[in-house]
Amino acid sequence: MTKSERTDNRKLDEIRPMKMKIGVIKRADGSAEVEFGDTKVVAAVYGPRQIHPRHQERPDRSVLRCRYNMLPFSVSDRKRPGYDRRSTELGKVITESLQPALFLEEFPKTAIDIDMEITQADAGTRTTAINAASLALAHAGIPMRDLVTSVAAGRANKKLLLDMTKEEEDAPDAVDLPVAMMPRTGKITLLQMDGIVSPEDIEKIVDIAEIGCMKIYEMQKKALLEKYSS
Amino acid sequence: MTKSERTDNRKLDEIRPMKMKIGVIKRADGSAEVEFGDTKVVAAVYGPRQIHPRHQERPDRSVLRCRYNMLPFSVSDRKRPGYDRRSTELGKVITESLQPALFLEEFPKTAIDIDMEITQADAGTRTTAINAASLALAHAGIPMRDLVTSVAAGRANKKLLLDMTKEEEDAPDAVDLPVAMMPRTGKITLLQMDGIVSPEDIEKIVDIAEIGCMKIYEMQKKALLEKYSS
Amino acid sequence: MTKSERTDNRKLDEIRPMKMKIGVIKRADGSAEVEFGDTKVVAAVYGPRQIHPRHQERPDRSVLRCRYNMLPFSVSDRKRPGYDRRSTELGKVITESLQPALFLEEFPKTAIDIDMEITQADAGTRTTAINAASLALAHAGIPMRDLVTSVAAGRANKKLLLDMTKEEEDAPDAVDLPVAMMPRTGKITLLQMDGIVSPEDIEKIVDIAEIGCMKIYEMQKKALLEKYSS
Amino acid sequence: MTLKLTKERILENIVKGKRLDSRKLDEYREIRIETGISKKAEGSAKVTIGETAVIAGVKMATATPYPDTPEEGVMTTSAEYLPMGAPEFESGPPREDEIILGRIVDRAIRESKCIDFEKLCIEPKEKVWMVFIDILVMNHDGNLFDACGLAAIAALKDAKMPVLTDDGTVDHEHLKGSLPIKGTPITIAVKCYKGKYILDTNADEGEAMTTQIVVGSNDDGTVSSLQKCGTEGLTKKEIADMLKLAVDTSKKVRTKHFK
Amino acid sequence: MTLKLTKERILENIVKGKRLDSRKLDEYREIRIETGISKKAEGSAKVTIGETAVIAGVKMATATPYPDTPEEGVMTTSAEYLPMGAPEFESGPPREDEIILGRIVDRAIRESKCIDFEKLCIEPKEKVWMVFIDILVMNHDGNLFDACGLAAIAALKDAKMPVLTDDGTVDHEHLKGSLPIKGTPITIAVKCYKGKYILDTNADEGEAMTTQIVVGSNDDGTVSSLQKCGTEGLTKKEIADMLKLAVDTSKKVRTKHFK
Amino acid sequence: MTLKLTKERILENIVKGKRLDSRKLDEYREIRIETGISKKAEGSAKVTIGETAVIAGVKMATATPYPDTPEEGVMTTSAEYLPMGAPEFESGPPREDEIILGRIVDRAIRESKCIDFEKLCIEPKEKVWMVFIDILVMNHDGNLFDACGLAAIAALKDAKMPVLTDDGTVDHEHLKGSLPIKGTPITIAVKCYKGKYILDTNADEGEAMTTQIVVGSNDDGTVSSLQKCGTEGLTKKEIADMLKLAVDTSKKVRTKHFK
Repeated sequence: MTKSERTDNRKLDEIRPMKMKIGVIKRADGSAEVEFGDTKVVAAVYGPRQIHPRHQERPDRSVLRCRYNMLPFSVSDRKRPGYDRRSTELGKVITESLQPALFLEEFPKTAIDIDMEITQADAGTRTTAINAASLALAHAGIPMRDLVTSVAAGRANKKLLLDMTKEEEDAPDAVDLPVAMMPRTGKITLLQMDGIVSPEDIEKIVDIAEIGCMKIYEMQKKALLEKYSS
Repeated sequence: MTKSERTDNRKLDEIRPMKMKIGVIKRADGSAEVEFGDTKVVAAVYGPRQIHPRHQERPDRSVLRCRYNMLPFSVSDRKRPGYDRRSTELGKVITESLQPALFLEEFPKTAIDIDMEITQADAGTRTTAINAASLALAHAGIPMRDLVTSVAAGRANKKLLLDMTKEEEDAPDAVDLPVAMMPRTGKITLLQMDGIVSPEDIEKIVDIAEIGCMKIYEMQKKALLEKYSS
Repeated sequence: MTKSERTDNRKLDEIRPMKMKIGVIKRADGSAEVEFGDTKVVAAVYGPRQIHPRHQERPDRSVLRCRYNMLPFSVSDRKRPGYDRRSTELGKVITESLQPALFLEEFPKTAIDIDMEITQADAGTRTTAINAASLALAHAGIPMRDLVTSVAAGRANKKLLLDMTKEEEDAPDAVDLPVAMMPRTGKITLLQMDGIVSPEDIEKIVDIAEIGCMKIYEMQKKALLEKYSS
Repeated sequence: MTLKLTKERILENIVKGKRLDSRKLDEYREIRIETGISKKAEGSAKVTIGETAVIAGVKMATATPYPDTPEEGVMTTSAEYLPMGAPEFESGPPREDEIILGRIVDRAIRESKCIDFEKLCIEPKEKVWMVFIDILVMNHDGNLFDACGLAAIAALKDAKMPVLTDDGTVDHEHLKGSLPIKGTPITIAVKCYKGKYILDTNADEGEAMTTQIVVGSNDDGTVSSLQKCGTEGLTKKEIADMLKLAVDTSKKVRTKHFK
Repeated sequence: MTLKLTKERILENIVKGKRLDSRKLDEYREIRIETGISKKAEGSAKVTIGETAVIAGVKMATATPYPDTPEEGVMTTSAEYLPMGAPEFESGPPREDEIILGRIVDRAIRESKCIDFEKLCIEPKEKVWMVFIDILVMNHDGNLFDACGLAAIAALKDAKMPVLTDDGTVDHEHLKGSLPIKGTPITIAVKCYKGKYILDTNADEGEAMTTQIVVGSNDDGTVSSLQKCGTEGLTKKEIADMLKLAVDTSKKVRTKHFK
Repeated sequence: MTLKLTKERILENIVKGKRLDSRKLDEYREIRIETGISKKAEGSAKVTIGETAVIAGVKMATATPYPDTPEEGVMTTSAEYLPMGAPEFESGPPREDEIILGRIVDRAIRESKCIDFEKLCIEPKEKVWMVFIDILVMNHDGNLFDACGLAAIAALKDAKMPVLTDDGTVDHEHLKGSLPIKGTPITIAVKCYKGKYILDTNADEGEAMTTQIVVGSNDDGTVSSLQKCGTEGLTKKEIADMLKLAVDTSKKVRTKHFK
């Protein structure tokens, strides 16, 4: 792919700058902060630990519980604190995108809790939250089949693009397709989409997202390596 | 009584058309749908069964729990989902109108749950809900002293009437008096009233409601018979 | 101190008229009503008793739980029933002002519940609530190191004052400083303040509040004496 | 909660026409009504029946009228059990019993038409007075329906109108003139046990016997609200008898306590 | 909840291409769609798929438009499990599953652009029509995504516009003209287990296999919403296959049930 | 929760004037203040004191003024424990501790009059600016009062005004000019145990010793908010000493961190 007229001068298959910091929350068992363009997410993991309320306990596995929360000042118009339907949905969707990478059956009767706080919200909060959570899980020493890596691809102004900006998301023909995957097996664990598109184009957009995931995967591995070699 | 100038041409002691259908909710232990004029109610029974939350358990009897709920689109102006004071009150009032017919002491430590959903609301939702719930209890095979049968009578434009329409309820002298009874013993288990009236007229209105209850009672028995003979 | 131009003609160190009545709520283990100018509070104590919900139970002590609640009609603009942040804060602050006087460790695994209802709100609802609660605790026969006694002092129109009126609280230089203490030891158990003032003046205002507390303390003891000698 | 033995003794006595506190079946404990008990309310009242104590306060505010009654004021009534009222009362969202209590008292006032809602119109379609009646149970020793009904009407009759200032705010400090109240609806609960009719049950009796009708009736002997409560059915004769007893009792209460 | 043994038997059979009720993997139970089932709603529908039964109703009201779409109407969709729908359903605040169900159906309708929101503008910036779609699960025997999606679009296509009266209130009694609906988006859930693709899972099957994609697609074969659910990952090939199966199935359903 | 043994060791040491981390009783851990940490906020700050970390953000919106201050802007402050902040923090409605924390910081800012509310008036009686200060505890290792107070004032001083567009909406993208903030109120908590005064307690120390005064004081040495917390009483002398210590400390913190 070649250089495009994207609003921020990125190439079609280029992601925004990404920074990763591991171990940012001292009391948590694992934590990470990921900046992705103007999106910023802190994720922290507690667990495996005793589960409250007790009726959520499962005899044969650990229960993974993810909270996705936007801080009141992370968006232009202040967001009232507290849950809404969107955060409930995203908590669930993120749980299901991380769960395939975990060995939950090895920690029966426990909970693994992940708190993801969006401190600055631009495009891609859910995918950035997944990337941060994945690093936090690794930092907590929780065994994983693979890191989970996430980014969105889509279409805007008739072009298929990796990692769309907010402006591109507002294009009349915009399609936004966030993906999460376990790069080693290529298994896709998150797939959502809004916008009208042919099934063939969906396949192409998933391919583009995969390219992005592979890049982020390398950065995740590097960040972990640096953390443990320092 | 003779033919009247009622808005819908019914006689003073004539009820709106009523349809009964038993066994409409497959997963429930018992269920029934009753249509009464433009009012439509589905009732379903689960139980006797283990009770949640456990602190509601009674060592010496079953706990009858009735939910009365209007669906959002059952009324002209959409009703917001969720409980309000009216539905709480009606849940309680219906519970007390059905309870005298049941042998709750025979099922200690259990719950009998009745869910009544108003899918279309015209006059008489509470009485129709009781008629449907009574059929659903019978269908669930829960032993009963008698069916509970319910209808309202009242006064409009100086006439005493059975089963008033919404228009008649808006008359300046309107009195609405819903009644439920166990026809075999004549015991009245629901009695509510709004509107200014003399004690003597209340007695007359109850007599009229009783006439209506006896008719509905026959229809209830017939519906059950047909269900079990088919 | 001398006679002032206070709105209600009181002297600078004079409190509003105060009435105390003990034993006003029959079912409670102890109760009292205190009127202080136009402020009226009823306090009632239940306990030590079994604690609900059970997870609040402490193995080594009783848990003191105070509810501060303004009745809807106790203020000019009707207050919506239910808790708000202010009542939660005051419940906590009052709990901490009474706790030092109690021997909670002598009643492990129990609760001592105090309900304070403001039936008429003028200046000084929290201090009046503490005075009433203190009497109710004594009336309930709960052992105490000392009565807790409470009043506010402050500054208005450049004068340091005991027990400010609502009008004085609105002065441009107003400082309001509610205090509670155990008079026998002089230990201060409540201290809050709003308004700009020097640390030196705070000390002077606390001294004035202490004068007020000593007067109220005598009235509390007298009220208890009369209750038990009658 | 009442011990099972107490309950049995209460019921055995009722059948013989007796009560544990030696009252007759239709005999009330002393009723006291005191008004003006909260200076901040537009109107207020404290009612005690024996050891049962409730207070009610009336507050007014401006509101938008309902579309179908654009020239009428509005009213809302709530009843709440204060935690001090009984060991089992707890702070929290309203319980089923409180909701029923509030709604029955609300209907007794509303359906009697004792509030002249047309006089509470400020500007048709735009602005009317809203009347809040808040009733609180301070000490529960039974018969809350009667006590709360009395407190509500006593507070209404005690209430003065606040003043609407030029800029549309409500001045609660300078009240003038009474609320437009005509008539005195009285709520009376009559319990029934094995054909006996009992008035003014105390807390233990109230737990032993739940079946009752609650009747709101007016100065002219008409009834404007009626509700059966409790776990047993009633015959038509019983209902007629209880209705008459309620209306007769309401007359006595009205004469004695509201002149 | 499904017994562990049932679950194992279901999965063993699926691997062999079989189902306990002897359907083929891509075979539906009978689908029935009935519209106009509630006279009070602007539009309504009942959908049954086998023993699964859901109803949906459309109501309209006036609202203020969003600042960024001042000339467009608005829509909101909710899905609720009625307590009657299954022994484990309970009354209370919406559960996670209900929220997901509602949001997926909402997106399938919204993103397909089947509602012409510009025609729902009454006065730009000031007043637009708000479309409420309420979906209720009355009997849960699996495949709620398909059933709720069908009920939503069927109710929308059944809906008539209420009349706005001169004084700005909504007259729900005199409906006239249809809602501006173009196209028929259909939501299809495809489950995947060990490389097998399964349509229309019943309640037991649905508990045994959670991994699926839910696809909303349109008359012209385009896809407008897509969501993977469940606890396992999927390969790109599986996703492509399932997508195709969903779009093909939606065509059949559309042809058969919406002419 | 702190083990009983840890608690005893902490207290034994305090009596001897020592701390387990070998700080002096009035010695702070390192304080760091970073502003501008969230681009979407009008102003923001992150404060760490040792391992305690909190962030605060300021957002502005338009609102109607209170009737009694028709020409003044309004402010609201809230503090929340994020679940990540400590193992025992949970998602849910605000706990008592969070409410107290928010209210004490709110009062320290409000009573100091550091926000010039008159400059936040847009149109008297009709429209004013509302300042939201949201404070979040990200990692809890004690001394939340100091940390949250610092974060709040640092975020306020960092904040820029959004622009009010011609059609009355708020443009958060183009900020211009600072918020009208005069002065730097600082909140300092001083704990007391057996006559010893301790500053900047960490999480374990904070659980071992609860009795404290929290003091908000200003550039000129005046105090504008004061609250005693905890389960023990304090003598007048102790209060005077602690007050002095708090004011002196606030001066040092102000000089060092706000120039």
